[in-house]
Amino acid sequence: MNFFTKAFWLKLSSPKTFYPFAGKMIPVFMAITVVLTLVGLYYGFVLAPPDYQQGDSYRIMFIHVPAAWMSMWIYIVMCLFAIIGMVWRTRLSDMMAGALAPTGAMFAFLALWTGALWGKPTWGAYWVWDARLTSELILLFLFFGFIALRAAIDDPQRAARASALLASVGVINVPIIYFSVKWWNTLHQGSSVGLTQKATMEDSMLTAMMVMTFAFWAYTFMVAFMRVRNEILEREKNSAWVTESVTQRVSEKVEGK
Amino acid sequence: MLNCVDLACVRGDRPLFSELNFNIQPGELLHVKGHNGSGKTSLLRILSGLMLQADGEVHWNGENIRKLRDEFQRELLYIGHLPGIKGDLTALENLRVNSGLGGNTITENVAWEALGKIGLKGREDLPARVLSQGQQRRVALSRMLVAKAKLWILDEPFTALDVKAVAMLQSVLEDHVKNGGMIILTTHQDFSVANIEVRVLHLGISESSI
Amino acid sequence: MLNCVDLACVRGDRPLFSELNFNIQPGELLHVKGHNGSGKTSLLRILSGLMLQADGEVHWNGENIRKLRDEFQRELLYIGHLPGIKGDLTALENLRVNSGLGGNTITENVAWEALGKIGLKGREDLPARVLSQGQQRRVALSRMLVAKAKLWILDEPFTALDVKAVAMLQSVLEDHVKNGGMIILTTHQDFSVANIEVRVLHLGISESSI
Amino acid sequence: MIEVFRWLIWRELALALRRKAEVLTALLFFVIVVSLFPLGIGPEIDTLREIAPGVLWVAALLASMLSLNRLFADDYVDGTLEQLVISSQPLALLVFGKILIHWVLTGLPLVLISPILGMQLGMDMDSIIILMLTLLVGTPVLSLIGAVGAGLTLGVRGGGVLLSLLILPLYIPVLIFGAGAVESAQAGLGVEAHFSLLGAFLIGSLILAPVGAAAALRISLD
Amino acid sequence: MIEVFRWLIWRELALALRRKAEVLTALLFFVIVVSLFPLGIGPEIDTLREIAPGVLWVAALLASMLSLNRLFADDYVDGTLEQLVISSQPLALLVFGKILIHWVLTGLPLVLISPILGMQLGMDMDSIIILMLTLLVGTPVLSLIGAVGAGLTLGVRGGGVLLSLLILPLYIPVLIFGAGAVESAQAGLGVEAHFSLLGAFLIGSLILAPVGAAAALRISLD
Ligand code: HEM
Ligand SMILES: Nc1ncnc2c1ncn2[C@@H]1O[C@H](COP(=O)(O)OP(=O)(O)OP(=O)(O)O)[C@@H](O)[C@H]1O
Ligand SMILES: Nc1ncnc2c1ncn2[C@@H]1O[C@H](COP(=O)(O)OP(=O)(O)OP(=O)(O)O)[C@@H](O)[C@H]1O
Ligand SMILES: [Mg+2]
Ligand SMILES: [Mg+2]
Repeated sequence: MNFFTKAFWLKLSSPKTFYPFAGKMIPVFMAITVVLTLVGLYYGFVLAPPDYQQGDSYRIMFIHVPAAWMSMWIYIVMCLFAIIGMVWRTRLSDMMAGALAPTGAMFAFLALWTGALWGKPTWGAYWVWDARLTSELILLFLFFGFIALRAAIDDPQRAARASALLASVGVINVPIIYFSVKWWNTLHQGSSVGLTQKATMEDSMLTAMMVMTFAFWAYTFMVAFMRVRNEILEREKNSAWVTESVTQRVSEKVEGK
Repeated sequence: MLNCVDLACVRGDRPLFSELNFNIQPGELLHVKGHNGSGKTSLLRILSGLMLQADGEVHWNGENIRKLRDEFQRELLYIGHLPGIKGDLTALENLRVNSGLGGNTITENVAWEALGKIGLKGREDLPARVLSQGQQRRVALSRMLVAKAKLWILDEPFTALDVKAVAMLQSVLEDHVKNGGMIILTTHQDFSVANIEVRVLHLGISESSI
Repeated sequence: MLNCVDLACVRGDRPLFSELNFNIQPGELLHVKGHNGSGKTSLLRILSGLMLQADGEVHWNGENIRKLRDEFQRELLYIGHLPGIKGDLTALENLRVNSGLGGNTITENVAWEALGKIGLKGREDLPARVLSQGQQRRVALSRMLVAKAKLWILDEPFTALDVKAVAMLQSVLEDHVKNGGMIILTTHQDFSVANIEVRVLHLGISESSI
Repeated sequence: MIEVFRWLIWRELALALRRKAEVLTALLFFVIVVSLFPLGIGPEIDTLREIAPGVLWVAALLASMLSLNRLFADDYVDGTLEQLVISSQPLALLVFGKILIHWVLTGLPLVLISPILGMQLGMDMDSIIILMLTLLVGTPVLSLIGAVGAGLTLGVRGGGVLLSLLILPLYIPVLIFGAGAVESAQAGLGVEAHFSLLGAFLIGSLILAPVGAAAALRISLD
Repeated sequence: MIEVFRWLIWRELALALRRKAEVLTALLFFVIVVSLFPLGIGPEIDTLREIAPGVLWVAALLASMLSLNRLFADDYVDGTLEQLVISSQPLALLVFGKILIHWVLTGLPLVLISPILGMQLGMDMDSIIILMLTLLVGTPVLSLIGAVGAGLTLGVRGGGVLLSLLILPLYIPVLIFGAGAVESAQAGLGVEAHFSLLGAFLIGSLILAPVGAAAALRISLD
């Protein structure tokens, strides 16, 4: 397979080709997820030194920060897929958007939850109405709204267009989350990892966070592909190739017995 | 001139029609026929730009209606299944507002006359809510009497009308076509327009088993 | 036997009819005719006990229906302008619920068969919301195929139906009348029921000027 | 014929399950209203605790009022209400069935979720139990009274606001004794008097409301 | 053609005047919610004053959300929305007209009556002025954002609750900065930062919301 030709991508964007491709990729992503998670946790919980102020409680950061990053990224990626699906009417992009949403909601929830747990020892409260915390909470609600809207509309095309519109309204929230620490005087930490300036933390901490982030990415792709495959079967259940592949699999099973 | 190229429509997971090609010229009347559920309403909504087709294009004077939009819609009069009238406004107000929103402002006198002609004399000032089924339908249809649009798309215009009203409506259709207008309509009732040849488009013949 | 004595109806400040006397016996079909707004729907609603007449009485087997109430309503099947179906339920569920609420519980098989007969084969499991106009009407009318009631009151049953469905419906009407049922209906469309003499009641002749 | 009543119950449940979201409306509304207050008022737990009974009861009352708005509205528009009215069952019985299901699907969930919201607002365990009990007795009263109003305002211009005007005066006693009971409990005082009054409201409305609502429906359809 | 726009405005006003009660719904709801609180919470004026900004803003937000539910619903059911969509005017302009009239008839009255309610809850004159100003800038934002949600949830299963779920997240910032401004004023602090943010929300939603709502309507009618 040549990943760099246009023909490859065009072909891939049809559900019929994507279905087996995703099937092959899922085990790969699963392996990456497991390995990177183990490595990341080892770095984060064994190699990285305790913090001079916070002791060990800071280690929750290795989940919290990647989860928070992922929640924002997934929203953006989801929104892009949805818009592409609406403009070019490619069914697969819309299915990807739908498949990413639950994972995005999960990471947003994880960021909130770990943040709240972390807040108790450091700020003395699980929750404060600070700009970043509030905007992250709104992000979670936006994911919920996206999922609920899609579930409420029967017709897949209409659901796709409506939810794409909703996603593109809600995407305004992402820069607000990201820059909230700069724009407002908040309790929450500013960013210490950026593209322009040098990171202001220990290398091992940074490595652990990066590795965890990649692990989360791999996990996201894995579950998204799984959901898309189900969705393809559901939506194309009347098409010839699905009937074929299902009967094939059934007959394989029967023969296997 | 309205021109459909390879039109296809899918509702839910059910394909209703595909590769539909036809056109309609000034001075023509097209009667879309088909059994219940064959996709007549869907076709009419696609032609008027309310619904998105699954495939194909609709052209008005050679240009895609999705691109033209306002220019096309200025030439269009669509009256669908739904009455499109407000129960709280009087018959007169309904007619004037509907016409005005369609880009065709009419004076009170013109409206008054149209309502009289369509058989609502004495009912012009009642809120549409209290009118009978057929009278409400007449209020909706009275727009045709004052319309300036070239292309009329009418979804079962004769429902709930009594015999007199149907006859009156047929003569309105006739006038429009004679003046170089175009009409696309559906109806399950028999109808005839004097001196005009009615073109027929059959939908869903394949499913004639039901 | 249904018997109307000196019935009068006033809507708003407009008297629609008065001193209306007629009766209908088992095995008879009464076609209420009249122009739009002549009071057909109002009459049918009075007969089925939904609306209060301005004057006069309606008797069922010699007793006022307002006194009988439940006993009369057990014998009554009324299908009005409004479809009376739930868009969220499937066609099958709609039929069973409507029938059940009318006091006539039917099994799934019977319902399935009735829907097939009325031309909804393959649509039994779709939510009624997505059906076409005519298909929704068929779901509403399918109650007639399983009804046990003696007196049917039908307000424009043929609206939105295609030719096949109208024919099928007429044969259902015929069967009911032949089996000693009574039918009161309105419609602006021509219709004929084989081998049965249709009695006609004209409303609002006086106002034939419009 | 108990059959007809069973079909009605089946229908109401089926419709509710098809429109899960609609059922959740009341619940979600309740949760949202209660959660908006900390956002608007600020998070001091002492203030929150003090206003908690009032906030929770007002929210429950609003949630009930809003969901009642639609108790008969859909059936009216699509013509199924006509069919109910001319069914061979006493209309009051059918109306009672509708109210019952409505309460089970929208009132009861409020009762069940109220402890969590109470805890968020810093209430102690004992008051929370009293809160649940008052809601358990009080919300059916709200549904029953509201049904009469919903019947009367069917198809009337500006039905929504009229409904509020008609039923709020009748809701206020329930609110006062309901929230009052919880406040008494928070202050360590007795709550029997409150409960016996709420109970009396419940019995009274159980007897009168279905008949009243049925009569209201007949008038609305005329 | 400005004519079409004028007909729209005329129509909206005529309908509103025919259904005066409907217009009053939002106002009445606002007044009721705010007045229920002293009944539920008890009459201590200090507590009331403290929670006043939050209560008033939450009530305004709920009132706006509930009335938006019906912004396009009637037009959708009777088919006049179809006619608007295929009218020869840009749909976004017509939608803007509808939102405008909607705000004038339901949002503006809230702003005008808020001083009375503020006084009832024991607020001082300065904070009341700030309250009015925040509502004046904030309620149009609520109407604008809400219109997009109302368009998206048209004819969708469980529309009401879905609408809340979709637009409440977007309402929260308005609530926080609106109520926050009043609280700052009560505490004698500056309110400029709050106002500049509310102003930014207003401008942003003025530009984006009508277009978004128009797109939503097209999708809903498909
Ligand atoms: C529920 C509460 C919390 C939420 C919703 C939350 C949200 C977020 C988000 C969205 C980010 C990523 C943004 C970025 O990369 O700039 C982030 C990063 C971070 N958070 Fe939190 N947080 C919460 C609580 C906390 C607490 C209590 C602490 C520690 C005192 C904390 C420390 C951090 C740190 C150090 C980062 C990484 C910043 C960076 O290096 O870029 N967070 N949080
Ligand atoms: N979600 C869906 N799933 C399956 N079928 C659907 C769905 N939505 C619509 N349909 C079908 O699409 C068709 C719609 O047809 P349409 O309303 O265009 O018919 P029509 O020709 O106007 O019929 P009528 O004469 O009854 O007005 C119906 O057969 C309906 O059952
Ligand atoms: N409040 C009112 N004021 C004046 N006239 C009224 C009022 N309410 C109803 N009407 C009139 O009463 C009549 C109602 O007639 P009804 O609905 O029974 O007619 P119909 O014979 O069924 O007509 P259609 O054939 O159109 O269905 C209409 O003419 C209507 O204008
Ligand atoms: Mg049709
Ligand atoms: Mg009639």
